[in-house]
Amino acid sequence: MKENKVSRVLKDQAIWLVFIVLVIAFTIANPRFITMNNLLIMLRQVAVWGIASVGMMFVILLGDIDLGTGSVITFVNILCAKLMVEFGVNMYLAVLISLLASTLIGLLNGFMVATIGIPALIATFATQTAFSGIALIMCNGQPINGFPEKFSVFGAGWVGPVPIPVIIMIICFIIGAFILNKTYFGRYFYAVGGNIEAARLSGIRTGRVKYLVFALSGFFAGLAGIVLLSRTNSGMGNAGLGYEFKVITCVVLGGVSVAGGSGRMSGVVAGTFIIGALNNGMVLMNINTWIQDIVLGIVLVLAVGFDCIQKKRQAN
Amino acid sequence: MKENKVSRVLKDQAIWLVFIVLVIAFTIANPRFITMNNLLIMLRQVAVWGIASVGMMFVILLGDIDLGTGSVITFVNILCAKLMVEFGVNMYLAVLISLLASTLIGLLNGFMVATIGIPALIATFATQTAFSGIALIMCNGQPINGFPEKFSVFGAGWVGPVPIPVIIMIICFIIGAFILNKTYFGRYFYAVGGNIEAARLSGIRTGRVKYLVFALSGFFAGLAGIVLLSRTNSGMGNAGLGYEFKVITCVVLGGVSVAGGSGRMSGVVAGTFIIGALNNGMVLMNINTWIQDIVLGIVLVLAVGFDCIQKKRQAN
Amino acid sequence: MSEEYVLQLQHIRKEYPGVVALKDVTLELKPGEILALIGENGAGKSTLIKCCSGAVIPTSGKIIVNGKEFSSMTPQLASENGIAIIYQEFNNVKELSAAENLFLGRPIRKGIVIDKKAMEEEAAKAFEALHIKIDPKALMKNLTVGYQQMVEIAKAVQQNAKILIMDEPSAPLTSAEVESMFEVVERLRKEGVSIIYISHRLEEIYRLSDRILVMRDGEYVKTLITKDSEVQELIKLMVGRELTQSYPPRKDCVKKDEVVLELQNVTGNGDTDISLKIHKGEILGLGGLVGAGRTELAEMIFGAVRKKSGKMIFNGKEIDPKSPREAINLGIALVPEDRKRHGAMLGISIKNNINMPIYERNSKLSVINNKQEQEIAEKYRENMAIKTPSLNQLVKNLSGGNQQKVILGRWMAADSELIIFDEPTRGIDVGAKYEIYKLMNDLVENQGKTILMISSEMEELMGMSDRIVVLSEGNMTGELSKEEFTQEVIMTYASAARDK
Amino acid sequence: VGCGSKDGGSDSKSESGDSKDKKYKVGITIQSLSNAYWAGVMGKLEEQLKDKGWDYTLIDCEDNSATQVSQIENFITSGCDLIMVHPSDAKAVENICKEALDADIKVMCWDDPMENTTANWVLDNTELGKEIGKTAAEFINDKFTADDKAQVTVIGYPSTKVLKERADGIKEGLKENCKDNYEVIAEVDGLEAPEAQSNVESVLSAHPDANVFVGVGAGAMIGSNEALLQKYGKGKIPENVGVITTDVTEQQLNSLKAGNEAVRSIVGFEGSNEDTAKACMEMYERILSGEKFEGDDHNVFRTIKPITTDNIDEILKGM
Ligand SMILES: Nc1ncnc2c1ncn2[C@@H]1O[C@H](COP(=O)(O)OP(=O)(O)OP(=O)(O)O)[C@@H](O)[C@H]1O
Ligand SMILES: Nc1ncnc2c1ncn2[C@@H]1O[C@H](COP(=O)(O)OP(=O)(O)OP(=O)(O)O)[C@@H](O)[C@H]1O
Ligand SMILES: [Mg+2]
Ligand SMILES: [Mg+2]
Repeated sequence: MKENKVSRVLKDQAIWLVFIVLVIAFTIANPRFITMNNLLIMLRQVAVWGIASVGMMFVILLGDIDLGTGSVITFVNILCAKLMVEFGVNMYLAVLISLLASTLIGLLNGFMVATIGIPALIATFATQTAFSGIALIMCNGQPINGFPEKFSVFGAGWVGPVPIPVIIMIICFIIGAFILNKTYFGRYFYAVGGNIEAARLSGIRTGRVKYLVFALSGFFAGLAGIVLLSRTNSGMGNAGLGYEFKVITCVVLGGVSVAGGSGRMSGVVAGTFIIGALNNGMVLMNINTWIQDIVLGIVLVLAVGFDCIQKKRQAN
Repeated sequence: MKENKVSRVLKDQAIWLVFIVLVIAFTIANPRFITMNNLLIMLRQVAVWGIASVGMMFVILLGDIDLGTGSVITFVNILCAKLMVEFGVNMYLAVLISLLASTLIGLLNGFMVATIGIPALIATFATQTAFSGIALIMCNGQPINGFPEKFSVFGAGWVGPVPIPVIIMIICFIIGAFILNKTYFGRYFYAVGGNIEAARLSGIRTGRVKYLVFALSGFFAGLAGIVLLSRTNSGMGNAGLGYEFKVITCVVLGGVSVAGGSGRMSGVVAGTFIIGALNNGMVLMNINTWIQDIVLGIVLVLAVGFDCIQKKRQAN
Repeated sequence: MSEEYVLQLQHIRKEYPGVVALKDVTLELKPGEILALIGENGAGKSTLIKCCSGAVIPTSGKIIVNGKEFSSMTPQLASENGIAIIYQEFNNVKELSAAENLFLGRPIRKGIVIDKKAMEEEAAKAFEALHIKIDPKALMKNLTVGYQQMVEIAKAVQQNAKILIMDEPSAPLTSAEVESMFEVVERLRKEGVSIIYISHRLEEIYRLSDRILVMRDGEYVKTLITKDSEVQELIKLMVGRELTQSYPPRKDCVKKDEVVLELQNVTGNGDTDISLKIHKGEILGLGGLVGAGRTELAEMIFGAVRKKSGKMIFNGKEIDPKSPREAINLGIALVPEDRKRHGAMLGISIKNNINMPIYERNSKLSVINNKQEQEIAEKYRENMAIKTPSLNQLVKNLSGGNQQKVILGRWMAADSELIIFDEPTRGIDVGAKYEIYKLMNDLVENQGKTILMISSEMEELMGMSDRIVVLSEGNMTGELSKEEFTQEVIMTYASAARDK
Repeated sequence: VGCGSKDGGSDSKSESGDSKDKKYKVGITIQSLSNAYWAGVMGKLEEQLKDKGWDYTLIDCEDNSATQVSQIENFITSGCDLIMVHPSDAKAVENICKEALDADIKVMCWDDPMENTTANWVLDNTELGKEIGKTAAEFINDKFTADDKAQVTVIGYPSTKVLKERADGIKEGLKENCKDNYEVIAEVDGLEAPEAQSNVESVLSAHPDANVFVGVGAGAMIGSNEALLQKYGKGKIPENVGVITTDVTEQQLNSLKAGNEAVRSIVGFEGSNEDTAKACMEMYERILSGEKFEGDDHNVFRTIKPITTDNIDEILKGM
């Protein structure tokens, strides 16, 4: 047991170690990297992914996946923008309606997965395809802008020296950790992800757990969409294109097993920060876009591969 | 048993029924749809996906997934084009080298999945990211053209009234069905996909099976890439972008379970044809692209959902 | 209706595609009694009791709990109505701790926040009551099969259910653990809990039960009062014919001068310094308590896990199989303990399951010989008396016992020289057990095979083995020749390491 | 297209101590570098930058505004003298460009008339579309009459703002410059060549006499040209069948030059890629020299001119 704890902390640290190594490397390459200002900017850049990654983590814990995240972000982007600009809805109400809508899309995924029994990969891919079409129809492919001045607070505001999107992200991480470790339904996520049949026969309403998790994933994606909208100050019909994979990358880098049933919030935080550092640092280092792709692929393989090899060694 | 066979045939027919319904609907909307000419064009349009879907099906049978397909298509596109145009390599040799390269990428995936133990979703996503970068670097973002005249035979040639890519696709389907039903390693795919541990303890070298399957997936993707290159007569640095999901859709529509271990080639053929009919028919009906997305999402949910509900009913 | 019964299952019918698992079965459970449920493999015992929790939805029939009538149940309804079930298959979450598994689905909580500490304390108490030392914080995946089962039992007991259903709870347990389980069962009976107890071990049935319900082929056969019934009668009702001996006789065919497998100081996979010899034509029994490391030894011999050091000599040549394939090619087979996870490939057909290890051997240019495939499967279906309408039936649609027979058939077909049986009769009924024993005898007597048999059933171990080697916590603690076999000696060796 | 010449900057061949030869650091973010046109022009621009010995970073945002905002943030941090943005959505980068200006960094926008920039190098996409429409109209007016109407297919990509404007411009341009001698029979997607090719094939199947294909970019042209070549065969394309689009890429120009393919004319910009890169470089120098682009001068308009068989050779030289 003691040994277990030590090895767990070590494993957690491993991914943080990667982060630290990256930070050192980038700092050597360009000392500007380590400035407080740049670090905060870096966090602001990943805030959208970080927020969405909380919901995605829950889904992956169940052993499922949510490919709809990107479309939800786009959809919310357009919906909220349209509500404010075309229908003159009050900004807070618009945000509320948008979050509600994104949660409903999550519930739709939950319905398809839990009630109909469609594999999450397929169900959420269908959601992705359909809702990206819907968002484009809604905005007619045109950007929407001209929001109330105050709306930019979510994505571009500051509290003292800290950007508000970063604060939102950190709150989301804390809520995520609280749900997973302290609440009974958080424990159910692990149970359902680990052995759904056992969970069901123990009286856990596994269907409800799935609904809840997909709804939460929708909600966090929606929140991410709002922050994105406020940050760019303009709604676009392809704003969230491809975001699901960025978010999945954050979660998986953080050591959450795609097989479901295991993973910790702190890992996801590290995963998100690593992606942030890479994106930010490589631009500071003047690395070509295409090489950035290659580096990203390699880092992903190394991080996850290292984890896998460790687990294999442990198992023997 | 008899009943089993009947219900199996019925299930197979269900997806073919969807195809027939679609054909009838599109024919009513535009009688030109049913002309032999248009049907052949439709088949030619899906040839690239159909060819790649054979390899993808094997991977999905294992319970894995190959997100690298699109990148392999792109990479082969550029590699083969470059070999012919810049290095003046003989056309057949260039094709051979390209197929070899794509098989090697597949083996790389196999290595990551089987030997290191990285989940296929992650490993192949990394491949996708890295190789799309590599392809762009190789071609410097520029299209490559000026191939030997004869090269267009693979994508644009005819044997009598039948386009050659269609013939290649059909041959791939037949090879796929043969591998699955007649060879021992085809049996292994089902065994490994159904219960890998039991398969290993029955003496199946599960690692080799995975290597083989990913290599085949790479090979078929490579072949698809060659056909695409010949069809467009121009190598592009983003030629295969997003193809993996089109191919996955064909396979899954065809009733192959993403959980692994079950699925039949004839279903995949039907799935491919459905996608072809949709793409072609909706353009013929002059349906807006965005609505096409929505329709695609809905068809996917309906087809897979119907299958799931049937299976559920059977299980109870 | 009548208050005479706490639980009634009336006219339950359950159809699967192609199989009728239950035909009009009625079961009645009186308050405070222990009702034993027996029957051959595939009789439908597990299916019947799964109807009580909604794990199986009956096609027709009624379920009456304390006078309340249901057409089908859900796990929630079952728990609300005081029913707790220990399933035949494990139902735990490997990544969660023992304590959390104990409270799975009904955690101790304040509002939405769980109280981990309280759960761990309660769990510790529950384990203590069963006389087992399990750390409540230990992850389930790090516990042995036996301990996992004890957690299941503790979980069912912890629920304070009025009706407790146990589906072969003793199968993975060693005798000491079975004893502590019995204590608890007796205590619960005194507290007025009604219990349904399923087991293939008739001595347990006689020790515990008040009444016995016999099933055969999905049908209700008869209910007997335990103390008025005879073993022979029970067996006859179960299998529909008479059986006289529990262990078929075998002539001595051990060739003392021919060593098939010799282990010299084999270490690894949790075992240290194991040295033993298996002779041609011998059945060597491997005994020990839960966690003794027997399965681990078998895995090393079979190449599923590599050994760290030591030597293995097979037919005079040193071997070091790196994979099961290599071991199979050498002529070694393993019938694994956990058949759902390691043995049967549930989603594919019986035919494919039986042929799996020999496809490669029997293929020409990779192409399968369909005729031969069919013939081989047919042969072993007959040999093993596998109950199935068709060889194309998926293995998941078979009962546990029949699944085991398919796996045995697979290794018969593979024609291996040394066959390792890990708990070969776990969860198998007497009739089928006898057949499997006969098969094992036939293998060594007439086919020149050699067997290493791992078993937790003391009687089986003594009844079948020519020699017994006992392990304790990964160490070899004793070796007994046939004359020395007594339960006491084996138990002493088995607990040798623990007593130290 | 490649990395910046960080070290190449200091030891390059700049002997003259002229203030004009001062070394600058430029950050460039483009909508998409996997687009052939952009990759081509940027390749030439890189050559120019390397010649000057300037330090530069060239990246694309994969048509995502948020990514672009992040990239501009990173440019500000890394201490650029000039940031050039080719916006995915101009409105989305206004705020961050303002931050750049506040940090004393010059900002140039390529394509859109932005507010928070030092200067804009503008391509009016509606105008460009109209020009394409006009060029197509010339072809149509030449070959078709009200009795024998041209069957026009518009190949667009309405999911991005600029391309939608362009497609709308095309339709407007056709309306303005054609009589009633045409009808739009289909509108299909076609950003990338394979997609355009498939969709054009379907259109040809539905309307075997579809003859004029007007598109928004290189992909549309390459795809529809290939589909027509496969339908009719090289050199056998009827006179009244043609493809007219924009974007200047080598492949398009070669198709046009070949004369026996379906490409009839291309609406181009400054000329060759090299011409465009030079013009862009000139803009950089003007901006960095401190020139004020105020009032109407804030927007510098790019030239648009059709490329036909007449001027093609000259342009091909600079590709
Ligand atoms: N999911 C299923 N699909 C089809 N048939 C099934 C399914 N589950 C069980 N059966 C069939 O129902 C019958 C009863 O099986 P069950 O597991 O209840 O037997 P059992 O009496 O518990 O046997 P054992 O002693 O081996 O555990 C068997 O013939 C089996 O083939
Ligand atoms: N996954 C695991 N992680 C750590 N230790 C394990 C694991 N599995 C088993 N062990 C340890 O290995 C030893 C042997 O376990 P196991 O119960 O399989 O032995 P066995 O003799 O085969 O028992 P059985 O009577 O169940 O067949 C035990 O001490 C157990 O705690
Ligand atoms: Mg049973
Ligand atoms: Mg064991």
